[in-house]
Amino acid sequence: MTAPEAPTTALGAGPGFVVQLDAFSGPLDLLLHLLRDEQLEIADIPIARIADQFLQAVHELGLNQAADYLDMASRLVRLKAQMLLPRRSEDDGWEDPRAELVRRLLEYQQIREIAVWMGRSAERRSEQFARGYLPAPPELPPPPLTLDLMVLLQAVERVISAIPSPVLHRVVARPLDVESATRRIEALLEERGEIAWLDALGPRPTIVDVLSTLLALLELAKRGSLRLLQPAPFSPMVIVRDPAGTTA
Amino acid sequence: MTPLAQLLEAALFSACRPLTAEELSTLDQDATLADVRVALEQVREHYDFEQHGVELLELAGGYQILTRPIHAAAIERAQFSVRTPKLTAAALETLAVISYRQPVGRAEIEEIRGVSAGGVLRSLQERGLIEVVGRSEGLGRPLLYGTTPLFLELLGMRDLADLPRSDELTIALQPHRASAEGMDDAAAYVEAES
Amino acid sequence: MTPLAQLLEAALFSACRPLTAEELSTLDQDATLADVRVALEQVREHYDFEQHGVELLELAGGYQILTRPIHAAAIERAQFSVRTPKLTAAALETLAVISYRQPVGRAEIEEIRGVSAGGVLRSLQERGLIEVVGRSEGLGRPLLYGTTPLFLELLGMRDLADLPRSDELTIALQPHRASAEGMDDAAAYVEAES
Repeated sequence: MTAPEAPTTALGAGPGFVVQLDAFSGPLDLLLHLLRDEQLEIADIPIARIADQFLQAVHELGLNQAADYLDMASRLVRLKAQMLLPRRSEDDGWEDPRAELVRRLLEYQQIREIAVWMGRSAERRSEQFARGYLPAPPELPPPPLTLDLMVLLQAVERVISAIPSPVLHRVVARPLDVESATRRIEALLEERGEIAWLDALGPRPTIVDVLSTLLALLELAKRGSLRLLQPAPFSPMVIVRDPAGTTA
Repeated sequence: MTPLAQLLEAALFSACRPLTAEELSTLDQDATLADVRVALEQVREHYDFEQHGVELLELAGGYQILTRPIHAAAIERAQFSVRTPKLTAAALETLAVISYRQPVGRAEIEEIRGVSAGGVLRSLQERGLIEVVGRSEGLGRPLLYGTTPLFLELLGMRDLADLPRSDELTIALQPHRASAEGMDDAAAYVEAES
Repeated sequence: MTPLAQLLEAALFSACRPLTAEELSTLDQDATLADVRVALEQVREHYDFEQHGVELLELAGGYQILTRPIHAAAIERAQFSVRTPKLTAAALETLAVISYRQPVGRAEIEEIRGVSAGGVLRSLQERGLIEVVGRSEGLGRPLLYGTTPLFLELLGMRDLADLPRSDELTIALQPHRASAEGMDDAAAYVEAES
């Protein structure tokens, strides 16, 4: 494929079919161009043919607004498939699957016509100049500032849309409650003398509870209030009251 | 020229935008709106009759003195003034949609043009050709756009009624609503079939 | 007016500075400098004789069309040549951040907008739209800004609660908003637990 700045790009769709690279303002524009080039009626688009040509054009042009063109391409391919489906009898309220595309093309063609009219109007108007030289504005108190909500909201949206992507470092302080865990373990050991790790955690523990309990156990073990035993490798931990500790 | 016509001419000369008859009538408290219109007509006729290089035009709801098109080429060649840059096809199409459908949201513009419109809308807003005129009641309450007086100025139009009526266009479209229904039908059909 | 006088009038009208007779003679290659001077004299006499609101003056080595001094007072009073000042995009965006985030420091505004905000903050302060409302507890105790009653007045709002909630805004505040909620939750959690 030629470089993007190449002025023209030939499409293999037909003899003398040469299009400007930036000549299309969108997929509908390209589609209209293909139809016009083939002198085809919008109302009776040969979908299969036009879909193939469209895909080829998109591919060959390497269109930079690819998303919009690919969206149209997929619609065309879907339509192409639908046109192959067996058709019910003509008087059975058969709706042409091309109806929406035809409507959009006609509507877009109308917009194009208005755009051309506007371009001509602007061209005409640009041949008339307003006064160029304006004397320095008089020294008067400045007129009151104007501001309205819509303008402000636009600014809000501009700001928001300009934020690249939220970079958020969410540092959440989740305090570990070692004290409560200590009291809970002590109370349990007072009652039973030997408890399992899961007993110490209490019902429906959160990650904070787990950490708090673990720290409390280690602290209590260090103080000598209890002993932590693991009877066998990978077996559940057993927490035993240390008689020496409690009497101390 | 009458004293009022003189004053109006001076005021129109000194402004860099079209002035409405109402604005012009504030120049002289003794002048009624009707007086202003008569005097403006006098200025306009004088420019035409005496073959001035400028003319008085009705633009964007107001009046403005502009050079006659016949002198554009010579003035440009001498580089005393430059034409406003041309609008791109994308900008013109977007303006076309907005001018006929206003107030209109971005989604509808994109649907009609078949391309995303964010960049164009922003640049048209920056150039002051369109503005936000409200918000839709719909989901997300999207902003609605409309054209500005500067848009009319740029196209040399008095008001939006100067736009070609849809029956003046070569392609006659069914009313918008009817076609929208058609679209729904088509969509329903696609769903039923797929 | 003769065709050359017409052309000179149009050129003088559209140029942004006084033009010399030499410059004006480049407009029409068939015109000599003498022709140009004759035509300019014709324009000047026409303006005077027909009592136009403008006159042709020779100033600063060139010619220019200016309004007659007699109309100056009326035109100045009407302020046509002055457009109502509008806030720049930068000022609006800064104001937008402050209105939703206040009290907010310069660093946060700059982080959100991605550009330095010093000049804009000063000019918004000068225009009375924002004011310093306190100092942050953070490092260096930076100034915190908030909007003023004048800001509300200009927007025709009773209080800040009249601003649309951020979830009513079109563009996906989503990522931003969701995280803000998350933060609120976290804050609530900390409060409940401590």
